[in-house]
Amino acid sequence: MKSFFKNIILGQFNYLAAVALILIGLYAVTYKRSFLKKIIGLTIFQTAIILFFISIGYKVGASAPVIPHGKGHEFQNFLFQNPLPQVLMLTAIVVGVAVTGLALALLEKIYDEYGSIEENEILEQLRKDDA
Amino acid sequence: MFKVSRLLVILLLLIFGFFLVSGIGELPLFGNPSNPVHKQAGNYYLEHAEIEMESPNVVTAVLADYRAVDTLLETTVVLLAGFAVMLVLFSTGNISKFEEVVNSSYILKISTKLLIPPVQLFALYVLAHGHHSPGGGFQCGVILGSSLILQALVFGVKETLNKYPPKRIINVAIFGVLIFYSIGLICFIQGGNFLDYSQLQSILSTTESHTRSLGILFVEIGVSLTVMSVIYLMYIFLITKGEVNN
Amino acid sequence: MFCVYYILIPLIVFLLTFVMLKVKYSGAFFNIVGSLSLIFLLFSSQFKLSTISIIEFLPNASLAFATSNFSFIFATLVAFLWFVTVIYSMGYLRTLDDKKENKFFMFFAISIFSALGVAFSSNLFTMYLFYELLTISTFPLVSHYQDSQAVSSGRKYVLFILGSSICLLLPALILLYSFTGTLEFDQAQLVANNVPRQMFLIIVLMFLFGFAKSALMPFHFWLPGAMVAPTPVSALLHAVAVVKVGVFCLYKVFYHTLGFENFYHLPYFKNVLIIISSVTVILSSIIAINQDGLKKRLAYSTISQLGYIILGIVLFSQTALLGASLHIVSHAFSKITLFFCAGAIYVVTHKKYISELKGLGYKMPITFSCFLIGSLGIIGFPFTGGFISKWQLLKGSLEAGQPLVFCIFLLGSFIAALYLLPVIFTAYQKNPNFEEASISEAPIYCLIPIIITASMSIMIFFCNDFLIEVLRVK
Amino acid sequence: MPERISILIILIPFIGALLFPLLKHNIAKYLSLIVSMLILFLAIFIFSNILNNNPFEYNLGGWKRDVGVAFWFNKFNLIFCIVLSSIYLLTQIFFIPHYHIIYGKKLTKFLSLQALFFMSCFGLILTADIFNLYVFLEISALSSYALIALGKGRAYVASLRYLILGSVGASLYLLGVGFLFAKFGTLNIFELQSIVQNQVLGRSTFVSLVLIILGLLLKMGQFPFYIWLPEAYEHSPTSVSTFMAPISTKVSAFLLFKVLLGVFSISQIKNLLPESTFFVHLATVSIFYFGAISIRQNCLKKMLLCVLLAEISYLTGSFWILSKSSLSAFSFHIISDSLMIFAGFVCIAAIEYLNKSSQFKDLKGIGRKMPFTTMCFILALLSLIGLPPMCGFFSKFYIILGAFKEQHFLFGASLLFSSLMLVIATYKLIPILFFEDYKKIASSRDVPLRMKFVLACSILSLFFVGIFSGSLMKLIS
Repeated sequence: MKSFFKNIILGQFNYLAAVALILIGLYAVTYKRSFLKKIIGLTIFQTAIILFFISIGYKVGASAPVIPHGKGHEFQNFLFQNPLPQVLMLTAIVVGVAVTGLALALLEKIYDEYGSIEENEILEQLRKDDA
Repeated sequence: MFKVSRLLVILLLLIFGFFLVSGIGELPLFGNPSNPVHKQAGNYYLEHAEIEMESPNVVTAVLADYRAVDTLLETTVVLLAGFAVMLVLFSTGNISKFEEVVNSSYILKISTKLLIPPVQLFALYVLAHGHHSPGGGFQCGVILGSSLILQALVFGVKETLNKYPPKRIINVAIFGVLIFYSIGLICFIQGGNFLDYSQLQSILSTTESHTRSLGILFVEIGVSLTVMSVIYLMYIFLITKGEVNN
Repeated sequence: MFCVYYILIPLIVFLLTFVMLKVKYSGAFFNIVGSLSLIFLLFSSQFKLSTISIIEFLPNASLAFATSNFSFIFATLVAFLWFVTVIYSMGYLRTLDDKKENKFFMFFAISIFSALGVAFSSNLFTMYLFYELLTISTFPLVSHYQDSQAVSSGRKYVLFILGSSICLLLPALILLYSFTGTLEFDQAQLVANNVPRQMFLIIVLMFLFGFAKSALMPFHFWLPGAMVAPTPVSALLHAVAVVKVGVFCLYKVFYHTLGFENFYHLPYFKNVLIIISSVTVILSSIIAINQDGLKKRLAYSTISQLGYIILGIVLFSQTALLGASLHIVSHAFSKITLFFCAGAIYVVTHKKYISELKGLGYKMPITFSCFLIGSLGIIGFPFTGGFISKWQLLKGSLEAGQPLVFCIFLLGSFIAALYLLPVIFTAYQKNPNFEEASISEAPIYCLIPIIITASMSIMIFFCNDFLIEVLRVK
Repeated sequence: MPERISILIILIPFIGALLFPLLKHNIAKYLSLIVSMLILFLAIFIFSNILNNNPFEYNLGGWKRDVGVAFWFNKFNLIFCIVLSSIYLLTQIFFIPHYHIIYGKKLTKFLSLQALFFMSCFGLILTADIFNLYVFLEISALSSYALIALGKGRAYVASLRYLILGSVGASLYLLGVGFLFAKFGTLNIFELQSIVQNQVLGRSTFVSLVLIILGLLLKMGQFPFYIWLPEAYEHSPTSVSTFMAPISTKVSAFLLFKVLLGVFSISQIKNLLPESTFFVHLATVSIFYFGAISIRQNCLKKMLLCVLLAEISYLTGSFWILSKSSLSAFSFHIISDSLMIFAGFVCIAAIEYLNKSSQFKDLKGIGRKMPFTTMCFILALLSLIGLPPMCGFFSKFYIILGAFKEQHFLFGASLLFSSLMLVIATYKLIPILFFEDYKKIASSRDVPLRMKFVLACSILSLFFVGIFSGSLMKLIS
């Protein structure tokens, strides 16, 4: 058991941090009533996944994947970080921005329409309209 | 979502967390260079990017050439967000209704006048040097967008709107994606697969690796235009609640 | 190749009537032409056997048609009665000046189409396709008058038949297919060796109750409800086409698919089946006795006669099976005569209840004499078709070693007499207030079919050897 | 040559989406019609090309698949693309003349969002790279949030809730991809399959499997996570829900099939996820639940949405039986169900076009007023119930067959129960449509010819898929 913890705590600390952030984000999305807090929770959740991906491609003691000019030939790959997760996460960041932008625009419209951004208040008003 | 007691939510999340941690235990150790993750594509990119594309910054190489489709789709996501925000906040009100008080002092105005051009110049530098140093289309677009927002903040939204009307800016965004798309289309017409920059060699008449790096540059220009205009648009629409569409 | 032509004719009639929906009397005209050509085609084919497979849906479960002796007999029966009913309904609808006549004939043709489709289907899959199509195409006819009564009886009709076919027939079909891998008819050997014992019992019960059109007792409620439809519909469909299709499918499934030899080592199960169908025979005839509505009484008598046919099938003996198929033919003719007479009475006097028929016999002698012939046919009186089929059924029950069933058959005929003959007696009682009323005989269009079908039910008695020879199952 | 052309199926809607906002309204309208026509012919051309030679791969940017992104064109993908493009064309034909009434100045943006939605659906079906799949997933999600938000007041709340749940689903999927990527290093489905084949799969692969399943179930709207679906498709404008409802859930169901069975083999999934029958029981419960609800609805659209939710559980149920026959039943059901739900929604759109509301109480005597439309709607409902000549029957037949072969009798029974409930629900409808104050309505004023053409096409497609289901199944399995 001890080796399991040593391996987990010391070796995979980044992943643990990512999991912690995921839990916080999901807690906010599921439990918090105000839509704004849900959107913030969503962004936390997405940043946690970005942390997770980046720590996958991390090499200890390696520098950024920019190969100095003309040195392409004598090259050792352990000197440079793995570029692939970073590219993927660039996409995920941009997608996160787009979704949050739309969510805020929707939130503004809902606020104009219902005067509140608390989910339960809005649902009450919807139920009243239905009746 | 639904009225569920806080304890139950925490309990569920803890179970989910424990489930994730048990998965992490099996993952290859963090940070050691011989992880399976690096063997497949990672090392190939590091070895070949500089040779094939003359772009030391491997991330830009992968971003704009190896996995160019992801970036193209990403820029469409940005464009889509711009469309969506315009559609959602679309209201046929007129700008006069939007009252706004601009009390930035004289010193502030002059200093921003001096500050904005170098910011935009730096953005272009970031774009041009995307190959050699960390940078590229997205970063340049964000810096350009922030310079526009700075102007709106300091000089007031109404004045910025006359200089950069949203009608024009959305066309700029579409034009950005069009650049990216048309480069891919030209490669397609030249006979290669979509987004295969080596086909541009006959047009640009330079070595194959140089054509690829030029291809990356054009693509980065398209991306930065779109990102700049969509960030600016989002800011404007969120501030004026859409009363700007006349 | 020919079996497809037989099926296509009603379809063409349906399409033509659909196209010419606005033209007055076009529906009747096309139906007559269609039925005549169908009868001519069937007689000219001299029972030449032919099969054709059109579309392959599943490995050996395809849309395929095949002709067999029994399907020929059934098809000619339906075609002939279709022709007769069209003439009758021209008279019936014209006197009631029904405006939706063309729509009526359109759905009439499509139901005949699906009935023939079932008759000529060469595997269980095609039979199920047309069985469902028949339900859908007869529903508009049942709710023809679109009043509140039509709604409630339509609901019963759809829920019982469609519900039972979806919840019982479809799973039985799929279970059979998952075990034996084929839906062809003669797969008794396959069923014997790879369907486990208790699954076989479940499948048999599902099939028995799945064909709700055969109006077995717990699933019979839709038939009295369907009497709300105009009489030609209840005459042809709910006395002949629809219910006989249900029994025809039972015959095909029990004899060809499941095969009689699989039941020999299940004596108790055979008794259960016999009990179920004999309960239907006796109970429904008892109910029929105290039904005052004439059509309701005839409906319950149909249920009990169908119980006869099912009983014949469930006895698992060759002669009983022969008796059952003969009974299908003879019952069709006599029951359709009764319904025609009921319709004629309704057309002339707008009376539906037997108690109101007092003294009508003198005014409508032909109708009631044919009614007498028909009811004798149902009872199984000598010189009528019913006698032949009942004779074979009795012989079959003795052959199968079931003396109790023998008594049930006789009891059933006796009760049939109890609920049919009083109608004649009430008709010929003296009734003063009918004397001067200007009630004349039924219109000519209704009379001719009544006479034809009554004479046919007698004619069967005299030339039954042809029928027996064709229907004797090899 | 034809292999190279096949990428156009993504490029044409893409260029359309970019050009529409730059054009005037009525030019953009008819251009989008031409675009949808082009895609349909292209899909049929590629499909006929694939028929006679084997499926092929398209490497984008000329890079091999372990380095770059690759698309995969095989028979079933193309059949699904043909169904999607025909739905795209039919919605265009149906709604074009009165787009400007509904959307006014927002029209060109709506057209490009619609084109992007269909482009992302084609991308989702064709891509063979699991991260690229995530990007397409986000595009289809973002465009559906925006399209739903086009509706009136309540649509914003529905769109926001859909946004939150959809993004959580997509991020869970991305986390699952992260685990796979960390363990095996590559992002291409076929590369992953070659690596995973001869490896003992540990706990992290199990975690990634569960995460991907959770994410896609959320996007599919399967039983526990379906809260967003009824509101989203009910309050969005009819012209949006007509093309989005049949497609978006089916595409995410197809993704489940593609990712899971592309990477792992059936036996690997079985021993990785022993309690996979849990999903079948979950599907059974949800089918019983939605079957019971569909009776109590008092609006056509709500009834059809209950049927849609039940049909999704058919998909999960028949997928998780994980046997050869039930998987081919799964793929056939995707095709037939998207056509059936589309036919249903088109009929409702036609009814609402003239009758302004699809509540039961406002539908009195519609049978006389709009005979053709009601007849098509009844036929669509009959196909959903499972009447033989139409495709609903065959898809139910194959699913129940697959279920009975694997002794999942309760799942088969639930399917029959739900069609029985639909019979009752339909029968509740027939007196209202045909019998009540039928006499009072003098003349029949039906939808214009163009809508009739679309209705006829959608119903004929049901018959067509039904009759040729045999050959379709041979193509699929």
